Amino acid sequence: MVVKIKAFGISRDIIGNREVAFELTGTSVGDLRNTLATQYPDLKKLKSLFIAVNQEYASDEAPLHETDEIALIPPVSGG
Amino acid sequence: MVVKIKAFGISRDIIGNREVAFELTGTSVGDLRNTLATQYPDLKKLKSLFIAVNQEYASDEAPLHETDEIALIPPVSGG
Amino acid sequence: MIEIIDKPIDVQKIISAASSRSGGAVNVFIGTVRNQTSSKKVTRLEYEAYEPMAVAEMNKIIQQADKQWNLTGWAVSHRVGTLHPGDVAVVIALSTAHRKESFEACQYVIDTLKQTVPIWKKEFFEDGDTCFRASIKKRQTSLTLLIR
Amino acid sequence: MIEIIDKPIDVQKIISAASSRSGGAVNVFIGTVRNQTSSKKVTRLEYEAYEPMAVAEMNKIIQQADKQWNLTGWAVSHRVGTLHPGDVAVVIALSTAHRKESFEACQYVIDTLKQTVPIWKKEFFEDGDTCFRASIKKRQTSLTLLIR
Repeated sequence: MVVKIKAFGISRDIIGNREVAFELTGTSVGDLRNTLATQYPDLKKLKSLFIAVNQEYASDEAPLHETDEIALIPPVSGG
Repeated sequence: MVVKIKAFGISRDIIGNREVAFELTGTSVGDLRNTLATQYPDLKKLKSLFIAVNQEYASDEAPLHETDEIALIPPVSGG
Repeated sequence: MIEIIDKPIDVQKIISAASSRSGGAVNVFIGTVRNQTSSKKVTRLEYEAYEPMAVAEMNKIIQQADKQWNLTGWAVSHRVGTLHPGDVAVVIALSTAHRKESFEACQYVIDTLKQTVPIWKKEFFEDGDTCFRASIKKRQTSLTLLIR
Repeated sequence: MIEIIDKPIDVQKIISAASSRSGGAVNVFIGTVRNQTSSKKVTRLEYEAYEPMAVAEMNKIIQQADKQWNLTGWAVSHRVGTLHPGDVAVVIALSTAHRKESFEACQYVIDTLKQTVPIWKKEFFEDGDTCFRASIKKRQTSLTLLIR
């Protein structure tokens, strides 16, 4: 399926875009994480990379759907 | 000697005056404390009563002079 | 700056006075008059200070906090006179390089101020009672009513 | 109120929004931009937020603080966009009945905000370097320079 991903902070700089569409093999957040790591190896250099689904932090087991709002959350640094 | 005493908070209400002159038998803060307790027994009902000399908290051993600025400091409640 | 004033405290002025370009964190404590004390309704308070000594004691507290937490800025303002529920009685603003220190220092300053700075509040209740807060030993509360 | 804004934060407005007649204590944390990070001079910062999620996460933090410390009022404002040294990046104001709770709750909120709320700051240094704060594993700092 095709998913759209928002990228923030340093993950946006690594991916080179604020938003990318992505052909995903698999159906879970973990599958997405693996595909991303292959395509953008620099993501593995991050201290952490959370994936939010519909504006909530999601675990690797969480399922993904084409209509989900998906976002990459590298280490936050607000405040 | 004659000392002048400023009274604040509830100690002013007990003494009935913002400032009193006082014939003191003795020469120390402790002597003053005893004389006050005899003259104004309600002072003994206070949780604490510090005596400040020249705007510093003074111990009972501290000596007193006629020119000192003496103040009664009942339990404070600022803030 | 340290001030005792008989007009409303300008909170923003106190915060600005404490802010600093080398500090990244400002902690501010604002003490306001509550409309209730132990289930009795407060109508107003009267704060009085032994002013020169109160300023000197606040200064000592700030010096101590600076020694311990390395303040990059600070300001304290305490109001005296008649206050009503909702009014601001005290503002403490401190800045430090990092946030943890700003919290610790500010809590130290307000805790110590309440113990050592010669300022007193007299509470006036809806039912006509008055009392100097926490002045009387337990079992001696009758004095509260004696002294109006 | 919880807000993410791209203009200077009105600190007094945030404090007023958090104040309450039933609370006697307001604690305010103000995070400002420091002019220095680990000995390198900062010229400006850029903050970005994943806005709807950031607001939702701040809301969760406030709900948790309210459960734990019984807030009588609260307001949080985080700025985004370009900031310079001395500018206010975040203001958290919480009121509680007593002062100890106001300190604990405010410290909890800023500590948790820094861990969970999707906001990022990119630092711009005098020497031309940039970096996303704390994003990279140790021994991978070269990425900092790779990504400008």
